[in-house]
Amino acid sequence: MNNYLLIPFLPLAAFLINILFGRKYLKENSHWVSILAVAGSWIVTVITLLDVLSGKIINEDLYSWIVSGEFKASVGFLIDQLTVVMLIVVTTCSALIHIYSIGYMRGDKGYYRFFAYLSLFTFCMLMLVMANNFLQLYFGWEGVGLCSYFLIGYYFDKKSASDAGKKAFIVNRFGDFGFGLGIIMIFLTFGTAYYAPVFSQAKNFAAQTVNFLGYDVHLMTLIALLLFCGSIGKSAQMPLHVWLPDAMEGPTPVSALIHAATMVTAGVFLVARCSPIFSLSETALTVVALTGAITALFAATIALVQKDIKRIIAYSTISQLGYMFLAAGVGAYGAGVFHLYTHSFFKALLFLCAGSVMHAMSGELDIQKMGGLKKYMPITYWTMLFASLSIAGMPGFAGFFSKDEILWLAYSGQSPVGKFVWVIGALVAFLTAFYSFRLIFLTFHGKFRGTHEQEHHLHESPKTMTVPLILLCIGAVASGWVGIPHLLGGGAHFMEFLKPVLGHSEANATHTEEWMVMAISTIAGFSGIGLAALFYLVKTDIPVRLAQKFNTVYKTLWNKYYVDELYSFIIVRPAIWTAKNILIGITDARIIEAVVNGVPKGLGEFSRILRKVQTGLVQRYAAIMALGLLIIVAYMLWR
Amino acid sequence: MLPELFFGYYASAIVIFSLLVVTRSNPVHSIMWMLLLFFHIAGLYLFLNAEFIAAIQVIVYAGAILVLFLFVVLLLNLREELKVKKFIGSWPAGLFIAAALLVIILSVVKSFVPGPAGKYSIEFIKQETHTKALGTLLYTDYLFPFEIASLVLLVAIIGAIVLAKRKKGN
Amino acid sequence: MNDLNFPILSALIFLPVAGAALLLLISRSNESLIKWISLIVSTAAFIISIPLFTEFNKSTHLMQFTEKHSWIPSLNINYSLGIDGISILFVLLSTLITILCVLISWNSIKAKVKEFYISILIMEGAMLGVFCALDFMLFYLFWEAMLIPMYLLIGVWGGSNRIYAAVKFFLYTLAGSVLMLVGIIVLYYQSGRTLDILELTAKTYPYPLQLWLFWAFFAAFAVKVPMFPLHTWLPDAHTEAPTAGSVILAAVLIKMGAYGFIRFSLPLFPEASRAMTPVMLALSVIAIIYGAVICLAQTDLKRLIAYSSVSHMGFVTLGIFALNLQGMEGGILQMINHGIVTGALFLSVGMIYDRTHTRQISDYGGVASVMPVYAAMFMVFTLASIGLPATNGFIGEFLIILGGFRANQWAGVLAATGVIIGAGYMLWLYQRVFFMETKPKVAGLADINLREIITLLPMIILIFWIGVYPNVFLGFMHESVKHLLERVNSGGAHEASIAKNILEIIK
Amino acid sequence: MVPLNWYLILSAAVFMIGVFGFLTRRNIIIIFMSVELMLNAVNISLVAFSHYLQDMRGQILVIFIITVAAAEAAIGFAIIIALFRNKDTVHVDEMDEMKG
Repeated sequence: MNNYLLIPFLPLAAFLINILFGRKYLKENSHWVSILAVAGSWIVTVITLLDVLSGKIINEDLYSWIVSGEFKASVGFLIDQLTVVMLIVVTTCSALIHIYSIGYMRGDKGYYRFFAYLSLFTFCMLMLVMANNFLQLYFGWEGVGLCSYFLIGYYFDKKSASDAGKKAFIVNRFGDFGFGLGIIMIFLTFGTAYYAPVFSQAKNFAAQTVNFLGYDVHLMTLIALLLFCGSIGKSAQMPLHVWLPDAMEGPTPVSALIHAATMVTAGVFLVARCSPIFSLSETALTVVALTGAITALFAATIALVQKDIKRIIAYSTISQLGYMFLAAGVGAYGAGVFHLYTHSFFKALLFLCAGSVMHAMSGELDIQKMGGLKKYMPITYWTMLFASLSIAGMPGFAGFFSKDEILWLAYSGQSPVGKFVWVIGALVAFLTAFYSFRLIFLTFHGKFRGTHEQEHHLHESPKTMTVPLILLCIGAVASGWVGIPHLLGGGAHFMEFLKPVLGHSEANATHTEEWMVMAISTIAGFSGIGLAALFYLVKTDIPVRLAQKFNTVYKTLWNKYYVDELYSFIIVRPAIWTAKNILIGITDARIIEAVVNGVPKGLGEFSRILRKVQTGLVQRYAAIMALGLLIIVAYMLWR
Repeated sequence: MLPELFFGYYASAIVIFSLLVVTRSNPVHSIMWMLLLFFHIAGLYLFLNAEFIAAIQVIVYAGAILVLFLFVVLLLNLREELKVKKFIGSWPAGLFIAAALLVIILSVVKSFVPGPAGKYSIEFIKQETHTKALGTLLYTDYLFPFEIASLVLLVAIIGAIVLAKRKKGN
Repeated sequence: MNDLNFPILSALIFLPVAGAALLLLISRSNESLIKWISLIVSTAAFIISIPLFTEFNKSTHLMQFTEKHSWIPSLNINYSLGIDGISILFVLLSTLITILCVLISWNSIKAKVKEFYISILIMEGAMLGVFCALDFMLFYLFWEAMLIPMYLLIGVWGGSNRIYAAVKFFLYTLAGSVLMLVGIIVLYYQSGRTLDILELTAKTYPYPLQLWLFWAFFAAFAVKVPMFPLHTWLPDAHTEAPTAGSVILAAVLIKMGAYGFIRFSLPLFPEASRAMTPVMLALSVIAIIYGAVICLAQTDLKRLIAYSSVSHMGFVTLGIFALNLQGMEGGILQMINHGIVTGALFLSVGMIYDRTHTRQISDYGGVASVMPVYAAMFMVFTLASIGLPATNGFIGEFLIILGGFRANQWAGVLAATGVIIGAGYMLWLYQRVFFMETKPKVAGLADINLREIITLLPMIILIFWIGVYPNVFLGFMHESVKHLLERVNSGGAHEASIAKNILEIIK
Repeated sequence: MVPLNWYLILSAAVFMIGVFGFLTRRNIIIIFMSVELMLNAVNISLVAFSHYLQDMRGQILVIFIITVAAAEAAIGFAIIIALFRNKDTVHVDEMDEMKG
C-alpha cells in the first residue's frame, strides 16, 4: 500500500461520508470527519515531503482511466518537488481553514454540506496537483471548479450567490475550452498525455509549426497558449477575471481556501508544471508575462477604491496572481511558485481575518462602516497587520522575499519585456501596500462608524477561529525564510529545491543592481503604506477630494472598468437574444417548422381546393364523367 | 320508297316523343309521352322482323315499368312540382355535352363496316318462327346468363321490398 | 458463437411481448396486479440481459449469441439475430430503462393503466429487436413497430397538445423510414437478393448508387437522431409525452438513428460516407451549437432538455463521422451516456411535475431548500450533462472532441464551444429551479420517496461507473469499432472521383 | 331498304336526348325515365344490328337488357321512395349529403 494514496482519498472518503450521512446522522458533528481526514492528509504529506527531500520521486499509475486506441489516460500520481510544495500549501491551508470553519459556520443549517464540499474540494485539488497526466489534471481542474461553484453558491437562496457561482463556473469554462484543446493538441503531437514523455520530447518539436484552423503557427506556442487559456480562467487573469470578485458571495473560509490560497493558484501551478513547454516559446512567455503584469496593475487599481472588505482582498488576489504569472512569464517559474507558496499563507490569513471582522460585525462588509476595531479584536488586528505587512513586501516578512525574487528576476532575466514588467511590478508593489493599509486603517483605526447595535455586538472571535489565524500568521511571517536569497546571506533553498522540476533562470546583472531592485521595491512598499497613512489616518479628506476631482477615473475604477457590463453587452445578452429571436423565432419557427408544418398544410390546402369538386350532386358527377368520355373519345378519333 | 317513309315516320315520332319526355314539367305527361314512345319503338322492332322483342317491349316496358312509374308519381305532390324549375341551373352545359357526344358518334357512324352475316336470315326465321329461334338460342347457348338474369330479378324483388319497407315504429 | 445454448436474444425480445399479451388477459380494474406484472416482466428481461454482459467475448468483432431461422424462404428473408460490441450496450440500456419507466409511471399514470403498460412492454420488445436484428426485413419490421406504441404513448397519455406532437412524431419518422425502405429494396436487388446485414455489408456497391442510398438511409436515421435541421419533432414530442415516453424517447429511441448510421450507413456505403463526412460534420456542429444556444431561451423544463438532446446528439454524430477510433468510441459511449443522463433528467422532471403540475421554469425556485435529496440527485445529472470529469459525460465528450478535432480542427473547436454553452444553460436552469427563494408553487413539497430514489439510483451509479472506470464499457466496443473503421477507411480507388463529386454537390 | 346507319343515327339521337335529360332534369323520376330512354336507344341499335347481320345475339342481349331494366326500375323506385320519405324531395340538386 502506497501511503501517498491516502493524501487525496482521505478527503474523498470524508466527502462521501458527509454527503451520505451528514444530513440525517452527523449534523453538527460533520466537521470531525472532514478535519480528521484533512489532518491525516497533512500528516501523510509531511511524510511524503521527507521522502521527496531524500530524493524519492514517485510516478506511477493507479489504474487506466480512459483507453481508446492509442489514446490512454490513467489515474496516476506524480510526486516530485513541485507537487510536494503544492501538497504542503493545500493540506496546510485546508486543514487550518477547516478548523476555522467550525467556529465560522457554527449553527448554519447546511453545516454538513459545507464540510462535505470542503472535503471534496480538498480531494479535487490534491488530484489536480498530484496528477501525472494532463487528463487527470483536467479532472482535478474541473473538480475544483465545481466545488468552487458549490461553495460560492453555498447560500443558494440568495440570488446574488447563485449567480456568482454560475458565473464562476461558466467563465472558467471559457478558459477550460482552450485548456481542453491544448490537451488534445498535446496528445496529437506527442501521442500521449503523460507528463514525463511529453516534457522530455518537447524539445524535439521546438521548431515545428502546425496548421491550426487554417493558420500556420508555431506548435509549442500554440500548445502553451492554449494551456494558458485554462490558467487565465482558473487564476482569474485578464480578461477572465470577472468571476473572482463575485465569488466573494461564498462563505469567507471558502474565499480564503479556494479563492486565495489554493484553487486560483492552480493556473500558476499549470504554467510551472508545463514549464518545459512554455520555455520553448518566447511568444507564449511574453504573453504570460504581459498578461500577468497588466492584470496585476489593473486589479490593483480597482482595489484602490472598493469598499467591500472581501472584494478588496479579492482584487488583491487577482493582482498577486498576476505577479506570479509575471514571474513565470520571465522564466522565473521558481519565483512564481515561491510567491504562490508565501501568498497562500498571507492571503488566506487576510481572508480569515476579514471573516473574523465580518463575524464581529454581523456580516457587514463595507469598510466605511467599520473603524477602530483594533481594541475589540486584538488578535484579528495583529494577525491582519502582519499579513498586510507581508503582502506589502516589508523586509523580513514572507512576501518580501518572494516578491523581491520575482522583481529581481524580471529585471535581470532574458525576457524581452523583462524591464517593462519590472516597472509595472514595482508600481503594483506600491499600489499593493497602499490599498492593503487603506483596508487596515479604515477597518481597525479611527472611530467606529457603524450602528450602535453593531458596536454593542463587537467581540473577538472564538478560539477555533483565532488559533488558525495565529498559525497562519506564523506562516505569513516566516514561510519566506526558506527562500532567502544568497544576497542576504540565505541559501535560496526553496529555489534550489524546485530546480530539478522548474530549472533555473539565470540572472545576468550585478550585485549592485540587485541591491537597487530590492531597494526600489522596498521603498515602493514603504511609500504605499505611508501614503495610506496620510490619506486615511492624518488627512482623511484627501480621498474624497481626489475622487471628486478625478471623477471619471474614480467611476471607472469603482465600476471595475465596466468589464462585467461589457461582457453582458457583447456575450450574454446577444446569445440569449439570438436564441430567442433568431433561432427560436426565425430559424425554428419560420424556416424549419414552416417547411415541416408547411408540407401537410399545403396538402391540406390542396385537398380543400380539390374537395370543392366533390359537390355531392349526382348530376355534376355524371356530367364530368360524360365530359371525360367526350374528351377521351375525341382524343381517340382525332389524335 | 315505302320502307323509308315508314322508317321516317317512326324515327321522327321517336325523337319527338323522346324530347317531350325529357322536357315536360308534369311527370305524368312525361309518362304518357313515354308510353307512346314505347309503342313506336315496338313498331320499329316489328319493322325489323323482331316480333317477340316488340311484344315484350310492349308488355314489359309499357305494361310493367311505366305502370310502376305512374305509381311512384302518384306518391308525389304534383301541384308543387309544377311550380318549381324543371332544369338544373347549368342545363346548357348538359346540353352541350349531349350535343358534343352526338356529333362525335355521328361522325363515326359513316365509317361503320358490317361484319359477315350470320345464319338467321329472314327466310330462316320465317321457317323457324322468330319466337322459337330466339327461345332455342336462349335455352341452349345462353342458358346460364338466362338463369343469372332470373337471379337478378329475384334480388331486385327482395331488394325493393327491403328498401321500400317502412321501419317499425316509423 | 452462442455459448449459452439458449436463444437468449429471442427470449429477450419476446418476453416483454409475452408479458404484454398476459396483461391483455387481466381485468383492467386490477391496476396493482398490472403494475406488478409489468415490473416483474421488465425486471426479468433485465436479468436475462445480464449474461450478455458477463458472457460477451470482447476479443472479437463477430456477432455473438446469434440465432438464424428461415422465415420467408421465397424472398430469402431470415429471422436472424445477434449482437456485437456496438449493440450490446444498447440492449442493456433498453432493458434497464424499461424498468425505470415502469417505476416512474407507478402513480403518475392514472387513466388506461393496462394499455399504458402494454404499450411500454411492446415498446421494449421492439427496441430490443431493432438492436438485435441481423436481417434487414426483420430490422425494418421492428423499426416501424416501435413507432406504434410510442405514438400511442404520446397521443394518449401526453400533455395538452399531445395529438399534434404525436402526429408530428409519427409522420416525421415515417417519412424518413419509408425512404430507407426504398433503399433496402434497392440493396436487395443489387446484392442478388439477400437481406442479411452481414452479407450486405461485405459487398461493394458502385459509388453513385452508394451516394443515393446513403441519403435514403440518412433520411431515416437523421430524423431519428435528430440531426439539424430535422430536429423539430423532438421538442414537441418530448414536451407532450408522459414521463415514461420522454425517457424512452430520449434514452433509446433517438439512439436508433445514430446506431443506424454506425450499423448500416458506414459499412454499407463506406465511400459515400467518407465523401459526405464534411457535410455530416457540419450538420453535427450546427446541431451542437444551435441546440445549445436555443436552450438559453427556453422557458419550459422539458423543452429545454429536449433541445439539449439535440445538442448532445450533435456530439454523437460528430464522433461517428469523425471516422476515427476515438471519435467513434466516444460517439457510442456518448449515446449510452446521453441515454442515462437525459433519461435521468426526464425522470427527475417527471417526479417534480407530478408534484407541481407545471413545466414552466419560472414557476420554480428554491426547490433545493424543500427537496434536498432530489436537488442533490438532479445536480449529479446536471453535472453529467455538462460533461464534468468523473461523470460519464466527460468521457464521451472528450473522446468525441478529440476525434472530431483529428478529423477536422474546426469541428473540434466549435464542438468545444458547445460545451461552454452547455454549462451555461444547464447551470442557469439549475439555478432557476433549485436555487434562490422558494416560490409558492414549490413550498411544502415532499422530498422524493424511496421508489423514486430507487428509480434514479441506477442512473447515478452508472454515471459514476462510466465516469470513473469507463474501460468496462469501452472494452466492449474496441474490436467492433476497429473492424468497422477498417471497412470504412479501406480502399481509396474512388478517392479522386469522390473529391470531384463533392465539388459538384457543393456547386 | 333502309340503311343500317339510319337506325344508328336514330339510336344515337335518342340516347343523347336521354343523356341530356339525365344531366339536366331536377326531378329524379324524369331522370329515371331518361335512363330508360338511353336503354331503349341501345335496344334499337342492337335489334337493328341483329337484323342486318342476320344474327340473333343482338336480340338476346335486348332481352337481358329489358330484364335488367325491370330490375333496375324496381330497385330504383324503392330507393326513390326511401329517399323521398327521408328527404321529402325528389329534386336531385337538393341532395348533396356527400359533399366534400
